[in-house]
Amino acid sequence: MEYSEKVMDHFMNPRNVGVIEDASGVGQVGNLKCGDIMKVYLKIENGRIEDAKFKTFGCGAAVATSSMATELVKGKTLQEALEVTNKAVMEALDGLPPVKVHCSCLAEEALHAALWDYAQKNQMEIHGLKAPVEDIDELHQNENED
Amino acid sequence: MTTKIYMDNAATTPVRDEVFDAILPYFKEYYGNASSVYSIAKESKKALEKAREQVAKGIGAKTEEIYFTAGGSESDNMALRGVAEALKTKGNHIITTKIEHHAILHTCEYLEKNGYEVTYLPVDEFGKIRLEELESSIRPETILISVMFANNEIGTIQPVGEIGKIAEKHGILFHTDAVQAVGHVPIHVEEMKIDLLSMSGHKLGGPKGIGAIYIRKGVPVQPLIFGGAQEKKKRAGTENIAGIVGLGKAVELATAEMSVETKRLLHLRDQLISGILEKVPYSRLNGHPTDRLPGNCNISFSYIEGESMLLLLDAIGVAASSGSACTSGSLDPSHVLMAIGLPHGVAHGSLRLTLDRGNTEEDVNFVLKKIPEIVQKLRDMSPLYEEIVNKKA
Amino acid sequence: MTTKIYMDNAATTPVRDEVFDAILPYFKEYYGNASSVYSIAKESKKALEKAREQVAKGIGAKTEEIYFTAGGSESDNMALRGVAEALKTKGNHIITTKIEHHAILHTCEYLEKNGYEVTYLPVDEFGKIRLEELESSIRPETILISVMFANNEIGTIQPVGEIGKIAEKHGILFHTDAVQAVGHVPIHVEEMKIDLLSMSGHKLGGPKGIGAIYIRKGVPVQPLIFGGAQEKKKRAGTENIAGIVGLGKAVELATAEMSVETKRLLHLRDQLISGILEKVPYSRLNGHPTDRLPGNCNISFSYIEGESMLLLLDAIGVAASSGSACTSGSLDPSHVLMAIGLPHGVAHGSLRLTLDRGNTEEDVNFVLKKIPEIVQKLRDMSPLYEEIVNKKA
Ligand SMILES: Cc1ncc(COP(=O)(O)O)c(C=O)c1O
Ligand SMILES: Cc1ncc(COP(=O)(O)O)c(C=O)c1O
Ligand code: FES
Ligand code: FES
Repeated sequence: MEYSEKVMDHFMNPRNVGVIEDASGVGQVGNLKCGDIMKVYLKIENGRIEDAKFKTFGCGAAVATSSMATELVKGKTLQEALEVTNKAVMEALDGLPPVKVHCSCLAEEALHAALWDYAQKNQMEIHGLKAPVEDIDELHQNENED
Repeated sequence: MTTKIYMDNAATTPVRDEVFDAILPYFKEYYGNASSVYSIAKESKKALEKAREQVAKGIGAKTEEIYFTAGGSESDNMALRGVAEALKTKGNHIITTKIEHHAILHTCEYLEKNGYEVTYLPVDEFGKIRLEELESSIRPETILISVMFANNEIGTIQPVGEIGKIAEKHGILFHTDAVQAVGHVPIHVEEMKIDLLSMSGHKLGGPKGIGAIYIRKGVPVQPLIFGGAQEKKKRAGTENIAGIVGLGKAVELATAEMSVETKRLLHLRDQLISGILEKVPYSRLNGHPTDRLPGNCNISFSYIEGESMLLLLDAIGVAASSGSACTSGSLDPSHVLMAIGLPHGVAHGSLRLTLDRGNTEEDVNFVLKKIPEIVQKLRDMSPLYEEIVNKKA
Repeated sequence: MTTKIYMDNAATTPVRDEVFDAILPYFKEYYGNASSVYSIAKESKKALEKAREQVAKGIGAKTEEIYFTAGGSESDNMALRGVAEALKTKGNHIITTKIEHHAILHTCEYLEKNGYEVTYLPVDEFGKIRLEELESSIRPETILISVMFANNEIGTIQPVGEIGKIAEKHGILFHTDAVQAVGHVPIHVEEMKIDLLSMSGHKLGGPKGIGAIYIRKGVPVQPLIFGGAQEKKKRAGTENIAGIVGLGKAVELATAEMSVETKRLLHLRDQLISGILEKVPYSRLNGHPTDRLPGNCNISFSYIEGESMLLLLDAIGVAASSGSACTSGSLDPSHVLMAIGLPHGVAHGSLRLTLDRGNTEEDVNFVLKKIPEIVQKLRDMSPLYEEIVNKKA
């Protein structure tokens, strides 16, 4: 197992670590199976993500994908933000070792959870966004088979 | 980054200088097949028997009770499957523990699929089995007790002599996986009533890919590898003379130096343990405080994850290991840490630092200086730590 | 006496200089455990995967189809028992030959005791199986055909490609013990339809105690050694990196040099064979005259016994081997020589000289000069020879 240089860069110098006190949306998801947790804060103004921050309890890949995902969504519209999938995050990081693919799902799900929180608070619907689940591992059961 | 401070000696050790020098002639000069009659083969034969003697001496066995294998895993498999098959008409029950190495646990699972029953003894919060529990799980059909000498993760040393007595009293064979113990703590198979014992070269300054199994004279063991007549027909295959010479030398050296080296390591280990516990809040020692391997330090840091710690340590040239699910590739945290009762989250944040002869006081001081910073950096990123801080405020 | 002319390369080879140099850094410098995350472990991981590629390339396999073991015997055991267990619901019949290595034969005997049936194909006077006989012994419950690539005693090479075709046609797995063949004759597992193949490092200038098994993708094999997740969970145990690097290098070199080296060896071998047959009456070549390993010379001398020959050869610094019962420690002469139809007495007087890159034309000439003298000396002592001489007179 070896991480790419990009992954190591985002792990060693993670962007956007922290909290947004008056966040427009907050999402927290956990992978009950491997025990990892990620929390995302979004600041949204005029339908655009002005700022994003995260906190993550997880491996190098979990930290790096959190960092990259928050970087990617900044400045995007809500609809565009949905396109920041785990696949997109992984590609932006030059890939992940096969056993670490599930960590990237954590980032996608946390982002979606924060968007969902925002939509709930503002009684709106974001096209294509579903309610977050408790244990994201159920969603991605079969993605990391060897 | 290059590794400057290696603190993962429980995973593997570098080959010692003296061992390296001892094995070198057996690749190109004394390459003869020990089973042959001509001159160059006699050197191999001699080296083989000398190493057998060195290994036997190191654990209080007779020379003819030592059989060379390719490592600890093979020895463990051979002990369990070999005794199980040899005694299958006598019984089908095996007693072991929940904290064994996978070489034992997965072999037990295989045996369970093939008609054997296995009792996995739980351990207390320090990782020790309870002797009464061991004795009360003995059944008429119990044929083997297999309890590891010392645990590879948390370093806890089992009361092996007491286990041996119980096994002997009930006429049951006793195997111990001593892969982490040989060369590190005193072992005497006679006095401790051990019938079978596994060891591996690369855990005590010997080469990788070589190991041995001690089988008390008269104990029936079905071979795992059939073929030529090597190792008195108990283990086929052209002998790995260089490896065997290396194992013999490593055991000899480690035994001779044990008392001095243990004193040195205990000092370093306890400095490391108490230093970390003092400097880092929400940290706890895993394993027994005193009945533990002299080089083992295993500490859990709440609210953070192990692999991240390892990466940050690697970035400053320190090699260590963790029981985190994220490093195991299996999505489950260490079964040993779970067995001593750690919650998932805490098992995740475990760090194992294992010292050996290569480590100095300077190493310990460097690590002691860096670990609090690393833990803090990760806690600052952790949503779990945030909750704790918020609650307190 | 020291060995000056080593002609027992089928028993084991010295480690080649290039292999020796390649493995040296993996004892003290790059000693990391390949399963770990830190820097020093990455070197081990890299070396491991490079060696896997080298081995795969040498036999026309895919990199991920190579699994490292501790040698030829382990690979043989793993192939047979692993397939037998994995396919036990499919059938219980295995086909092999009477001239396999003991690592195959004794494993088959073990399987026979455990509910499997084994057909041992006879061979012709040259040591070849008959393809019609192979095909007609296939039954609906046949799960595996195991035929060695080249014989270790008489050097006969089997029609492996034809066997592969038959196995494929009947949907049966095909294993070949290629311990004597890898690095010595061209092998291509794809073209030859081989499903499993065993090899061993020390037969081609690599270290002892390291081997590999090729398992075609999708072929089910139950592990022989359970434990850690190494080798994709097919073979547990901390990887013997130095050994693995050595095997990889040895296969790479041998493959690259094969055509040149084979030409050289064929010349020496045929010189040796024809020289002996010419100079010594009542001698015969064992094995196939042309389909044989390039370094193998196996000759029977009537009326004398092999061990005595080996001792006299050793006295002049020549290392060789014999199929005599007296050297085997078992009182039975070689099962291979019996299988090609040699009478007991003739099997007794067999001499195997196996050449490799270390041998020169000078060696051959020296041996050619000495053997007639040695044979004569022993015949002069032999009551059997006396009878013959008397009869003639
Ligand atoms: C044909 C054959 N198979 C298997 C083996 C066993 O190999 P090893 O001794 O390396 O286990 C040998 C050599 O001893 C052999 O010649
Ligand atoms: C307690 C214990 N048993 C068995 C083994 C297996 O030894 P090896 O990897 O040398 O086969 C190890 C180390 O990996 C160990 O720590
Ligand atoms: S978060 Fe656990 S493996 Fe990545
Ligand atoms: S005559 Fe002594 S072993 Fe054969």
